[in-house]
Amino acid sequence: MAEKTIEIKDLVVEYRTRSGVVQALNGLSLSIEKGKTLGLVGETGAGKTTAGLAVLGLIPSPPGVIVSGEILLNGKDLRALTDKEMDQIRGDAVAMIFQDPMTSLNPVMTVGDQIAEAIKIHEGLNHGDALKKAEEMLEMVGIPRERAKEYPHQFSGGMKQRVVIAIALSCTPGLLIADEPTTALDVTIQAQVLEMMKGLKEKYEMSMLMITHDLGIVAEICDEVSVVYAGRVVEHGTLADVFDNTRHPYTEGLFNSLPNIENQAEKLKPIRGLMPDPTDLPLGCPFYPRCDHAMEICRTKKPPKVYRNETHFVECHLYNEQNIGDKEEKWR
Amino acid sequence: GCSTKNPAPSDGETVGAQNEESGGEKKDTLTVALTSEPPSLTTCDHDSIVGVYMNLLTYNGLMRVDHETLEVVPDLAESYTVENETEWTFVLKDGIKFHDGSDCTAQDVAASIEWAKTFPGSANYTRNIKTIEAVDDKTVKIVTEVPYAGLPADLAYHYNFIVPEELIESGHDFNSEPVGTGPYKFVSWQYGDSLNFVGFEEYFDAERKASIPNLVFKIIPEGTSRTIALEAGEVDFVYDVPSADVERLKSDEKFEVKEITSVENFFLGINLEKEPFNDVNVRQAINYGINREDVIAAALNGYGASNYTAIAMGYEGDTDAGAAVYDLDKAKEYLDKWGGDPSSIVLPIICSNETKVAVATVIQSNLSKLGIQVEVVSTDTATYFADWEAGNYTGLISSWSPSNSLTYVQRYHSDRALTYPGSLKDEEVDKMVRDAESTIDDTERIGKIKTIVETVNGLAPQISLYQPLMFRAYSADLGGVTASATGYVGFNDMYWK
Amino acid sequence: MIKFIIRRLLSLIPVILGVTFFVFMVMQLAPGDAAKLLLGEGATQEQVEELREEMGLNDPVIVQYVRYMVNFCKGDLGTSYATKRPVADEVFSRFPYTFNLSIVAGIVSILLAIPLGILAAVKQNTFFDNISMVISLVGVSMPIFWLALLLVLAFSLNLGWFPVQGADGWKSYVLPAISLGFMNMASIARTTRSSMLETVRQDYIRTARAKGVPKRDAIVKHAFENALIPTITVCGIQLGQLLGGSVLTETVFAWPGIGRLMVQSISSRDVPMVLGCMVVMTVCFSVVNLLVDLLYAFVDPRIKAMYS
Amino acid sequence: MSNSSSPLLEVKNLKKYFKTPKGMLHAVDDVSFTIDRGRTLGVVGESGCGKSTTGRAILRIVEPTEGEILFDGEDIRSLGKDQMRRMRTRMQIIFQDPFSSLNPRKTVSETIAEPLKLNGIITDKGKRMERVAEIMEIVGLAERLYNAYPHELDGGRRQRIGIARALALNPQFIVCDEPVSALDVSIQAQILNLMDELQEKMGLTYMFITHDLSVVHYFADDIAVMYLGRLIEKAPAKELFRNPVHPYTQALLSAIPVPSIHNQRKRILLKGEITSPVDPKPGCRFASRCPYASSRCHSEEPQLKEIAPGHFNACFLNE
Amino acid sequence: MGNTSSDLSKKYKKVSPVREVMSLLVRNKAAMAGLIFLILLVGVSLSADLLFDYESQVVEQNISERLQWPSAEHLFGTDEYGRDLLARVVHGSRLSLSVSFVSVLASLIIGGILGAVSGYYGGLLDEIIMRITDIFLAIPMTLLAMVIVAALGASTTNLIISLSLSAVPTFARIVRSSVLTVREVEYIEAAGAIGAKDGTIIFSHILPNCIGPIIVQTTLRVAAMISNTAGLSFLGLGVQAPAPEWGALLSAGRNYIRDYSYLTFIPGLAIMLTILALNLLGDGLRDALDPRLK
Ligand SMILES: Nc1ncnc2c1ncn2[C@@H]1O[C@H](COP(=O)(O)OP(=O)(O)OP(=O)(O)O)[C@@H](O)[C@H]1O
Ligand SMILES: Nc1ncnc2c1ncn2[C@@H]1O[C@H](COP(=O)(O)OP(=O)(O)OP(=O)(O)O)[C@@H](O)[C@H]1O
Ligand SMILES: [Mg+2]
Ligand SMILES: [Mg+2]
Repeated sequence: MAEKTIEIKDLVVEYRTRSGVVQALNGLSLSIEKGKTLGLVGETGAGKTTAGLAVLGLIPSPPGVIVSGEILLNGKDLRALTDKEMDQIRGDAVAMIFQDPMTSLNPVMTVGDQIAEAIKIHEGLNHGDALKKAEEMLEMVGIPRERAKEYPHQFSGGMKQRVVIAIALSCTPGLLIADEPTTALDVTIQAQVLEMMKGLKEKYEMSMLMITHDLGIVAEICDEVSVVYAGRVVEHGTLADVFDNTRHPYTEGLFNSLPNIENQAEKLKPIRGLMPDPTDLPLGCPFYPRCDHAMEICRTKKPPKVYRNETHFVECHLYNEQNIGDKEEKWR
Repeated sequence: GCSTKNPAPSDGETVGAQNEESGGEKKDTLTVALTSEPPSLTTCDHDSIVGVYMNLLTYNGLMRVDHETLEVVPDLAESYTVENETEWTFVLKDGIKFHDGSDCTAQDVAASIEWAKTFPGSANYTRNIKTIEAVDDKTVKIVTEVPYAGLPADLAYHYNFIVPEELIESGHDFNSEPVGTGPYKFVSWQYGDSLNFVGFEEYFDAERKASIPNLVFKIIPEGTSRTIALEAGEVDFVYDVPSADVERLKSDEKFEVKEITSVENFFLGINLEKEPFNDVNVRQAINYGINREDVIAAALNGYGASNYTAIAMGYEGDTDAGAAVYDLDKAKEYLDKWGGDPSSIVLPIICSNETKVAVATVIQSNLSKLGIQVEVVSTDTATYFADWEAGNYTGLISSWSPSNSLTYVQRYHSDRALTYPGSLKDEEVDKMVRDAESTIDDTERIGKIKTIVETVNGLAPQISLYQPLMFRAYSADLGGVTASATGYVGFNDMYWK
Repeated sequence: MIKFIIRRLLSLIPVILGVTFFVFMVMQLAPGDAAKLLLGEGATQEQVEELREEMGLNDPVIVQYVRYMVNFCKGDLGTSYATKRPVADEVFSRFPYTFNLSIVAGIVSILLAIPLGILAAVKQNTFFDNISMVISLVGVSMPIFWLALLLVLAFSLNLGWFPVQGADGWKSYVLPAISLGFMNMASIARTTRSSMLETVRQDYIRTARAKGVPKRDAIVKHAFENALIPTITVCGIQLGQLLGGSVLTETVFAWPGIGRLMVQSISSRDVPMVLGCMVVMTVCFSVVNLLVDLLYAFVDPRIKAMYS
Repeated sequence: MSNSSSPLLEVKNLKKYFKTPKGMLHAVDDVSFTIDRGRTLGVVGESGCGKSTTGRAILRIVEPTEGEILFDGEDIRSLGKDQMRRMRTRMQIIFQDPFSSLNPRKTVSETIAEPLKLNGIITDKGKRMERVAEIMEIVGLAERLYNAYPHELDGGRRQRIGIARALALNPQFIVCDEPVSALDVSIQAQILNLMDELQEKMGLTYMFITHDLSVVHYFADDIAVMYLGRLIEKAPAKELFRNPVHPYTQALLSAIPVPSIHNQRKRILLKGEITSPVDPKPGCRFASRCPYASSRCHSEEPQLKEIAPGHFNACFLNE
Repeated sequence: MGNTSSDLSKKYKKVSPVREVMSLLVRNKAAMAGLIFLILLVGVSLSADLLFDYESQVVEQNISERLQWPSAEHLFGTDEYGRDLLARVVHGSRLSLSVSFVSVLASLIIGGILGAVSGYYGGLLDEIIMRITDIFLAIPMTLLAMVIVAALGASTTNLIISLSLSAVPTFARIVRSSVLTVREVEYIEAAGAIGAKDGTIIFSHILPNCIGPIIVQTTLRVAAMISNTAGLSFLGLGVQAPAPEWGALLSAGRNYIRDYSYLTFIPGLAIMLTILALNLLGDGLRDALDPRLK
């Protein structure tokens, strides 16, 4: 088996708020092999960001609490590390890009300084050298180095996101967590940024956790996909597994909800209803209230993992080892 | 802590406990807490007690009031004679020098009083002077309009203090630099903060020459702060001690507290033009209905002497014959005599400071027993005076401390109606006042004044309330503190023990 | 930037015009005749009338105002009714005292309040946080003159550390500055705390943490400057309060400043003096606000960009 | 009522400029198009290109700077305030953000009832309530949400309220300003279906603003592409997707990520981003990013021309 | 978010926003303490007449009992006129609260209308209103109040007038800026699109949504007013004697601060606690009304 950059096992995270305990992650597991990209797909509130923050040890606390689970970075348990040791890891071994480029940069600090900061911390360079390196990073993400002296407000959204990416990449992390890095951008800009990320990832041989709700982006840059629903991975596999051999009704529903440029005629087939209240999850399968195939057992019992092949599994009562391979492959 | 030799001690080091002199060296500075900033140092340009304090330091008049006896005695004048009923001759003392080194002559005197006449504010004290001329260097002749006994007292008033003729002519600004003949020379004035004076070496009256060379006045408007400043040793002399602090200061042996019954008479002034206060019965009802003891207890912490008469007690000619006393039954009788409904009487009283408010509050409480309704209206000084002058008031609390009894009864004369509440439009009284004014002979005049007081006592044009006890609190090391019932303080008489 | 400053300074002109006009008009409502006040009691009606004519008091108010402003532009603020000295002299001789006191109080309160607020925010919900916020609340709640009196009793009288009154030497600044600045300190500390709490929730703090900046540095380097922006606003407002509060403090401490001059002038209906004091206070306050705005530009490049 | 074969909406040379400290912002610059009855015009373009402003200008929520807007043959811009208010019962708008487009202090029913009340359509309170319940049912809002506040609801439901509010007046024409872009895909599909149904049932005409090409592709009959305040290409949806002519449209289409691992398209990557619409330079506004730009493009403004029936394009390349 | 059965029970019943804010407020101990204190205070001040007779216990002097330290008979002691301090403080609460509430209310209404109009219509009107408020804001509030009281003469009414006037610009500013924020929000456009008139938009859509910062500011302003009134009383420009306004009590007691410290301490504490309570409540409301914390 290939070396795993990150491995999350049965992670349970709760936000203990005034209005109840939000069960953000309910035994989420995932792993990424070195150099690979995993797409984490799911609706709003599924717990995608929480998973990313958990790896960095940045879940806001209070109210966030990691209840149980393991987070192994290159085999090392991150949860056992002290604050200081985590500081060493953040930005160096693991870096994260956040969703909103507009608010992710400190408005009163030049972008050069913001990039240089990470370099100074992790590579021990002095300010001048760090700044020089920061300028190089800027150029690498396609921004003229002169603009290092400017402030974030002088940059457009796409450029800001590039700066955020430059920060994340400045210390060549082994794992890059990208939390919806292009959602806030226009399509043409999104294409530019994605293209750039793809190139950089290859250049640095990084592993990447791509958090997104856009299956199009997943198709474009991921190697594997995990579909998250209510804090659990309900289906996981390689792109081919998930896109062509969709098993879970939820994943199916996601695909059917998408207006597809290629074949227009069909009417959209949306998933009924809404995500369940995260403070009050159903007993059994969390997707059961919205599922067209719901059975009695779904209401009461959590579905087990059922593997279709080595890489592909679903958590759904519809399937067992016997019937899971039955469905035909279909082309999308 | 120690004193400064520097004549202008405002340089920044005079903080801390100065009065803890440990033997040897004598202090050469006296620091006095002043209640407010003098409006002006020009003699004829103000009528404020603080201003008068300052003027008394740097100036002299021909006459002065003796602090202890309250008699008017010659000051710059060696003596004076009354040639006939309207002609007075004053002869100056020898060796009087102004602060600028020049001699003070009869010409200066004449010029000063002529100058004073040009100031409208001084009218009450100069209008009886018809002419004034210097007969020679030492002699001044004054002619009055009518026989006028009040002249010496008027000349003792600060309006008529003497300044150099030369400077008057050159348009000198006496406000920013007073030049006179007084025991102290003006040094500096830090607006809002302090005034500094230094003893005048060539003062003409050797006996009354300043003994403490440096005199500093600190302006401290808050009563409590003044007391604390005294206790903390930042000032040596406080002339207006809040009554609440008196007991404590008295029991502290570091301080002396001098207690003087003032001739300043506090009274409830009533607008006699207004219904129903134009009726003597109503006024008398009020007069009998106010318990002066209560007023004194509440407003003065008991430090005062009640007064039911029409004049400040303590002057020659005062009498309580025919005066009211606190007597509710009598008050009700008067109300009955008047015949109206007491509850229809509304008496707003305007007050310009806290003490007056306190007084009015007691009156309010007292008169409510008669069914008379009192409203206490506190205003700032300017509004107070403006309303007063405009006759735009019904009642007000005011006080007055003229230098002699004649001046006091003059206020009942009807031509002072504008200025004083309580001016009676009573021909009888007018005639009596004019008669007394023109009686030069002291004894005779005082007899006449007594009659006036007796008459007015029964008319209650103004309702006297009390004469406060005044407290001067000062460092126990300070000697020579005189207690004048007029309220004046002779700083030049003081010395460090 | 220069252009901005000039524009702001120019915009002071209508403000000063407005303030003087308003105060001028309001003071007209006040009872009391300036001429009579000037002449004192005993003046005859003719004398009063003559002076009114001479002073132009018989002209329509607007004419009087215009005349005032014309002289004002020549640097002549008129003559005090009470002291008969030129208002400008008096006001400017007093102004430094108030200015110094306000500056000392302002600076001290800011220097104390900001670290206090930050510490409280960083140690949110700890004992330190609670106690410093209680102190701040007390500061906001305590009437200034009461605090001043208590301070005097405690530190001047009982301990003898500081003078009771007056304005000589640094020691005399201590108590007035505390009593004047306490309230400001409290408000500033509270604002700093809440804006700190606000900023540490921002995304860019998370970004900073994600690149490995330790918590403390993230707060000091990233949150602080951003949190400063609302704090600056409050400091600006508080300086206005300082000027207002100086009226009370100066009275208790016999401070020869402009606040007390104003109280005095108001009660003696000294209109030119009141106007003079108001103008000086207003200009001072406006200049402070201008500085505050410039400070914004200094702290926040976005605002700087707007000005240039 | 004019003849039903004429277009419902006709926009001619619409301009909307905003005065800003930096200069005149040309948000919408000389845009003309028509929408036929019962059809949907999709308007696409990048952020800031003036899509919303166009929609708002048509309803006169912002006052157009210049141009003519004929609604059902009537010149809207000549209407007075009251006439315009009456006209608004026939044209409505649905906003992008289901959070900010609902008054948080009004309950669901209040929000939906308000247009009925304000326009005096149903004055009787009881009847109005009944009608509100009816509309709620139409848009798929459960009756129990009658007195719920928006913040208690999720985005999908909120968007339904927005739709209900617009429908309450029985309008003929609705400007839909990115009504689904804030929603999750599954919810987005629910709403799109709903809007589709409503169009069929009520014969509505839509102007559908979005930046998501796959959505318009699914939803619109005609598509107009905007760039920096200008309309650069307009064609029937199928035609546009099959045969995009303008270089920008081509790039835009190629940039859409396709949720499929088989037919990934060849990307045309554009350089840079949309520039500032403040005092734009003469010439084609896309020229600075256009891979085919010639010197002519930098000096002369290409005009919208019909290159095939119903297919309009503003580019010199295809002339 | 969830569709629990409790939603059904709410059918046709509106949850009032007040209830909602209260439910959030209840969790904030400090704010609740403040609120309870204020409720008690308002209760006491409303029942002041039942507790103590104004004429005989608040105004009527009893010189023989002056300056008595707190005792069983006089819980707060007596003042220099022998009046029961408790009675005066209780009646004073009514005066102090009503002066500050009324002036805040007045300035809120005037400032609110000015601010709303100015923010909503913008343009020249806005410019004019804002320039005028600039002028007033350039004068420190205490001074402004001082000048006005001095000019109009010291009385309760004039005090209220001057306090309100001095706070109008602040409120105009606050309301304007909230209106500007809210104005840009799409539901305002939506209201226009469904044919709402300006008045409806301002009063039914904009103002209710600005209410949060306004309420917070109002509580904090009331606190500032109490403190301002006390300051004016200290300068002799406050409420007229014998009305027992707290600032006046505190200011009158200052002469006795050395020997009868309760005379300042009690009214001082009353002022302080009230301001404190208002601040706590204001802070709590700020949190409760903050949509981010919902
Ligand atoms: N700081 C927090 N306090 C309380 N609840 C939180 C907090 N952060 C997240 N949650 C809740 O945890 C759940 C998971 O949130 P998370 O942000 O991980 O979702 P997500 O999948 O990233 O959603 P999105 O696509 O909207 O970004 C949600 O129900 C969310 O409301
Ligand atoms: N009220 C306004 N004042 C000034 N400029 C405005 C105003 N409204 C819009 N603009 C500007 O007009 C241009 C077009 O804006 P518009 O909102 O129409 O764009 P859009 O295409 O809808 O963008 P988005 O996809 O971001 O909604 C933008 O540059 C915008 O900043
Ligand atoms: Mg997320
Ligand atoms: Mg838009």
